[in-house]
Amino acid sequence: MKVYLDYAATTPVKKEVLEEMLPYFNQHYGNPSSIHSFGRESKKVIDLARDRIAKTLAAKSDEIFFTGGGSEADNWAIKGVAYALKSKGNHIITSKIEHHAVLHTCQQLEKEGFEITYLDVDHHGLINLEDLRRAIRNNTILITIMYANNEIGTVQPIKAIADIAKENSILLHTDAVQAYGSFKINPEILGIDLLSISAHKIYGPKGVGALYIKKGTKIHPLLHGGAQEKRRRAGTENLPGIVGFGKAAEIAYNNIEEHTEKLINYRDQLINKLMGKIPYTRLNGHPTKRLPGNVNISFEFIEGESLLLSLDMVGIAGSSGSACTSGSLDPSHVLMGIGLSHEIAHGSLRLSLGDLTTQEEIDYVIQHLPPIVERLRQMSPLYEKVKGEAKSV
Amino acid sequence: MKVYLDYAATTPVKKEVLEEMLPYFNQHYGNPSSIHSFGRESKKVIDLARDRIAKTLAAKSDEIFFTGGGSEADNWAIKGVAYALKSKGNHIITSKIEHHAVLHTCQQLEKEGFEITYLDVDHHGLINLEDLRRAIRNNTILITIMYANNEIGTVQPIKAIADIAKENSILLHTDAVQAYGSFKINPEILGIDLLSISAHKIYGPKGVGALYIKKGTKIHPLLHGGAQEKRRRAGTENLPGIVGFGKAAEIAYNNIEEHTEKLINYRDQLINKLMGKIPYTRLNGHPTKRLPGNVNISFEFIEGESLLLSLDMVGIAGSSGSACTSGSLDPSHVLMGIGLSHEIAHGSLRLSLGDLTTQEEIDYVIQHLPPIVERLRQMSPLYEKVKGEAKSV
Amino acid sequence: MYSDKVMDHFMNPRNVGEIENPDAVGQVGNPKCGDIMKMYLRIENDVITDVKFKTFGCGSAIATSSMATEIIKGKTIKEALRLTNSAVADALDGLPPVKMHCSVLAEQAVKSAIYDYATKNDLYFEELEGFDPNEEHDHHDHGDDHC
Amino acid sequence: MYSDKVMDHFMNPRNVGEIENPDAVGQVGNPKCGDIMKMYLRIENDVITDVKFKTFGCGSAIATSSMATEIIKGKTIKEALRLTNSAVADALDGLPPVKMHCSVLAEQAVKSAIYDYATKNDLYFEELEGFDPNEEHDHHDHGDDHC
Ligand SMILES: Cc1ncc(COP(=O)(O)O)c(C=O)c1O
Ligand SMILES: Cc1ncc(COP(=O)(O)O)c(C=O)c1O
Repeated sequence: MKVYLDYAATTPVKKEVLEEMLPYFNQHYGNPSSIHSFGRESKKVIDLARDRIAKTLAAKSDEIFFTGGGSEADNWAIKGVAYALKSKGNHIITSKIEHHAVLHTCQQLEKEGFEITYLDVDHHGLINLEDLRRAIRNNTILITIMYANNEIGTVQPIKAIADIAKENSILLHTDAVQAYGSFKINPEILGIDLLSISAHKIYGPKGVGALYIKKGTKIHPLLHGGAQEKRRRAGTENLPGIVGFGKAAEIAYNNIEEHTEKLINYRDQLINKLMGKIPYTRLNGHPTKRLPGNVNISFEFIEGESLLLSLDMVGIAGSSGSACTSGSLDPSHVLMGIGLSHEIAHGSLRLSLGDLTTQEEIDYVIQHLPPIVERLRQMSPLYEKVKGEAKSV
Repeated sequence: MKVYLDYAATTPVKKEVLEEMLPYFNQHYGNPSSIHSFGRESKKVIDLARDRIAKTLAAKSDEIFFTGGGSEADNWAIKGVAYALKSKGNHIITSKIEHHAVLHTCQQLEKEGFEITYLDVDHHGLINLEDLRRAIRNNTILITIMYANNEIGTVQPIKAIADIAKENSILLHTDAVQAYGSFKINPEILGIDLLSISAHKIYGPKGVGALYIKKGTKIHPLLHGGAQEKRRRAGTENLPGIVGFGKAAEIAYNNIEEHTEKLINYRDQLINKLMGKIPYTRLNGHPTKRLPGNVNISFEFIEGESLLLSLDMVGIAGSSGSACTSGSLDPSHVLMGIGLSHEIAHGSLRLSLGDLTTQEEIDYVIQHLPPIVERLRQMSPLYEKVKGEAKSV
Repeated sequence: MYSDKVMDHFMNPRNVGEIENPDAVGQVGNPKCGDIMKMYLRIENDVITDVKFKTFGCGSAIATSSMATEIIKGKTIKEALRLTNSAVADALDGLPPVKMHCSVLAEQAVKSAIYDYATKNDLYFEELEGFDPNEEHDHHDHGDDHC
Repeated sequence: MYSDKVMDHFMNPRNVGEIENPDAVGQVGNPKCGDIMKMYLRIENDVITDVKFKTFGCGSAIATSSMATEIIKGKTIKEALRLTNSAVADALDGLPPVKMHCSVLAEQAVKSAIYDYATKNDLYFEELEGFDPNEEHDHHDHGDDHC
C-alpha cells in the first residue's frame, strides 16, 4: 500500500485541473502578449484564472499577480516593499519560524543594511502580540508573518497582527502558502496588504504562484523585463500553469468546509491514536489553532530520517524536521523555535493529510507506525537509559 | 487555414514532450526535496533533465540551474554577477538591442548606482567589436550581449566577444533564449560564463528556463529560500516543466541540422518572394547572420498592428515591431537601434518559422500578404504622396 | 481585444479614399507615433455632404476614422464640431484603454478639416476656439516588448 | 539516495543490541547532531569475538554502524584499528556526500571502544595516538528546508 501523507510538501494535480490545463500546451499555446488570435485566447484564459483566484480572496482581479511559485512571491513581497520604502525606513519584523523563502530573504536584506527583528514564538508556535507591538519602531516598514506554519501547522492570529500593523501604518505581508485552500481568507477585511500563495499546495501544478498586492501598495518589481503582469513581473506567463492554478483555486474553495472538516477528523484521529499508543511523544504546534491537515509529533529517542525511511519501506510518505533529511546537522529552525531540545527535534515526524486521504490510509498508519517507532527505539542508546531507569524504579 | 508564424514568441509543446511530462503531474508528483520514494523519483528525473540539457551545451550537469523562465535567467545572471562583484567594479556593458529582460535589468542596476554602457549596433544589428573594446574600463565586471536577437534575428559574433571579455578578465553573459535550439552552442569552448535559455522557445513548456553558470563563476542568488538548485535558486521545482524542458532540448539537438536547414529554406523563400512581389520593403537584420526561422520585413506606408490584424483575419499569426501592438507610441527599441525611422519601424512584420511550418503555409503567406499590404497602403495618406510623386515623374 | 464593431470598421472601413477638389482637408497625427489621419470634406450649405479619409495607423485608428466619417456625414458643421472622442469610441462599442488616443485623433481630424474650411472661407466657429491643428498630442508612456 | 546495501543494513542491521558485561564500550556522537553510536566489544586474546551496537541516528548512521561491526567482528584489535571511514562507506557501495560523516562516526565508535579497552587494561596502541574519544567533530553547514 502506498500512503502519501506529505501534502504539505506538495500535492498531485487533480484530474479536473490537469484536464483544464491540457489544451494550453499545444492547442491554444499563443503568447498572451501577442495580438493575433492565438495570443488573445491566451490572454483571455489568464484573465479568467486571475478572476477565479481573486474571487477566492474576495479581491479585485488586478490585485493578483502571477509568479513562478510561492518562494518567488515571498521574495518579491519582501524585497519589493523593502526597496520601495527604503527612504521611509529600513526595519522589518518577522518571526523565527517563517519559511526559508521569507527568512533567507530577510537575512539577505540584513546583509544589504536592513534591520530585521525575528520575533520569538511560544511553545505552540504563536507569536506574542505584545512582542510585536514592542518591536515596532518609527522606521519599521514591513511586518511579514506567515498565516500558518508549514511544519507544525500553527495558525497565527493574523487579524490581530494586521490590526497592530494598521494602527502603526505599517504594511503587512503574510505567507499564506500553507493556509490558502484551508481557510477562507479575505485580505481586505483582515487588513493584509500582501499575501503569497502557491498552486502546488492546492492540487495545482508546481512552478506557479501568486502575490496578492492590495491596490495602491508601493512595491518594486523583482523580475525586470517585459510588460507582463501590468509591468510588475516580467517573463512569458506559464499559461497552462496559470490555468491550472485558477481551476485548483476554484475547486479548493468550492467545497472548503467539507474538505477541512474531513481533514480535521483524520488529523485528530492520527494525533490521538498515535499518541495514545506510543509513549514518550509530544505534539508539536497548537492543539486547535492548526492547519486541518497537519500532524507533527516528536518521538523521543529516535531520529527522524530513520523513521521516514522505515515508513517509506511500508509505503508511507511523510516528512521530518530532522536535519538529517537534508544532510545538515541542525534540526529545523521551526522545531528549535518552539523550544524543542535538539534530540527531540531530531525525532519529529510530520504527516500532512490531503483531499485524497482515506480512512483506510489513516488506519494503516495507526497500525504500522507504532512498531516502527518501537523497533528504532530498541536500537537507540538513548532509549536504553530510559528503560534502565524505568526498570530501576 | 491557420498559419502560426510566431514561433519566436512561443512554440507549442511537442507531443513527445507533453507525453513525457504527463506522469509528473499526478502520478509521480513528489517534492524533489522529500526523502521518501515519491520525492526520490522526482529528484531523479530532475537530474535526468539537467543531464540532457547539459549535454546539448557540452556542459557539466552541475552547471545547469533551472529557473522560472528566460527572463528570470537574465535577471539572475546580470543582478547576481553585479551584486557578487560590486566590490570589484560597477560597470556593465550591454547593447541597445537586448531583450527587455536584459535592458530593464540593466536600467534597474543603473538606478542602484551601477554604470551601464549600451553599445550601438550597425544597420544589420551587429555590435562593433572595436566599440566593445573601447567601452571596457578597469571597473567593468560584466559584458552581457545576446546571442541572437528575437526581433530581427541577427546573430552576434559571440566568439569574438568572448575573446575580448577573456583578454580583459571580464565575465560574459549571453541571452541565448532565441539561439538555443537553432545553433550548437558550447559555452566552454566559446568562452561564455553565463547563458540564459527558455523552454517555451524550443517546444517545451512555458514558465521554465535555465541559466548555465560556468563552474566557479561568482554569482549571488536572486530568489532566496529553500536549498533547491544547490542553494542557488529557491522554490519547489517545476517538475513536469523541467522534465519537458529536458525532453524538448534533447529533441531539438537530435536533429538540429535537418531542422535548421528546413527553416533556412522557408525563411529565404519568404524573404525573397515577399520582397520580390512587394515594393517599398526593407529586410531587417543581417541577410545571412540571422536566426534560421526569422523573417523581419518593413513595409513602408503602413502600420504594423493593422497589418497583423489583417493577417489574423486570414489566419496568419505574426508579430510586429510596431509600438501599436502594445499601446505604446514608440516602436521597438530594436528597430530604432538599427536606425529605422519611426514610420518605417512602425510598418514592420516579424514572421518566425518553426518545426511545424510547412511549404503549404509558406505559399499561403506569399499569396495572402501582398494584397493585404496593398489594401492598407491604399488607405494610407503616406502612400498617396508616393504614388503622386511616381505619377508626376 | 477589439469589439466586433471595431473589427468591422477596420476590415470594411466606410468612406475610405480621397475627394477630388475637396472643400476642406485636415490631417492630424505624426508618423513617429504611428498614426496619421487625413480627412477630406465636401461641404454644401454648411452641411457635410461627403467625407473621405485616409489613415496610416493601427486597427483602431482606421476604425475610429471610419466611424467618425460615418457619424459626421450628412451633419451640419456645427453638429460635426460637437463630435467627441468618446462618442466615436462608444459608437464602436468601446476601445481598449491604450487605444483611446485613436478616438481623440479622429475627433481632431474632423476639427482640423473644419478648421481648414473655416480658414479658407474666413468663418468663425466658437467650437474651434483654442484648437490648433498642428498641436502635438501627449505621448503615452512607452516601453513594451516583443516576446 | 541510498544504495541497496545501505538500505539492507538499515532495515536488517547486523549486531544490534548490547553485550552484558562487555570488555569494552565506546560511544561517540552527540544528540544535538542527531547521531549517537554506542559500541560494545567482547575481546578474547586480542580478537574481537563479539560486537554489538546501538545507534540513535539517521539511516546511514545505522547502516554504517552495522557494517562497521560486521567488518571488525573476528578481527584482531590491530586490524580493527585499521578500519577507515571510507572502507565502511565502500563496503556499503558508497554514501551520499552529505552522509559521509556517518562513516566517520562509525570509525570513531570502533576506536572509542578500543580506547576504552586500552584504558581499562593499560594497553598502548600507536593507532590511537592523538585519538580523543570526547572530541566533537566538525559541524557541517546547515540550513535546509521543509517544503
Ligand atoms: C509556508 C511556505 N512558504 C513558501 C513556500 C514556497 O513555495 P514554493 O514551493 O511554491 O516556492 C512553501 C512550500 O514550499 C511553504 O510551505
Ligand atoms: C531573447 C529573449 N530573451 C529573453 C526572453 C524571455 O524569456 P521568457 O519568456 O522565458 O521569460 C525572450 C522571450 O520572451 C527572448 O526572446
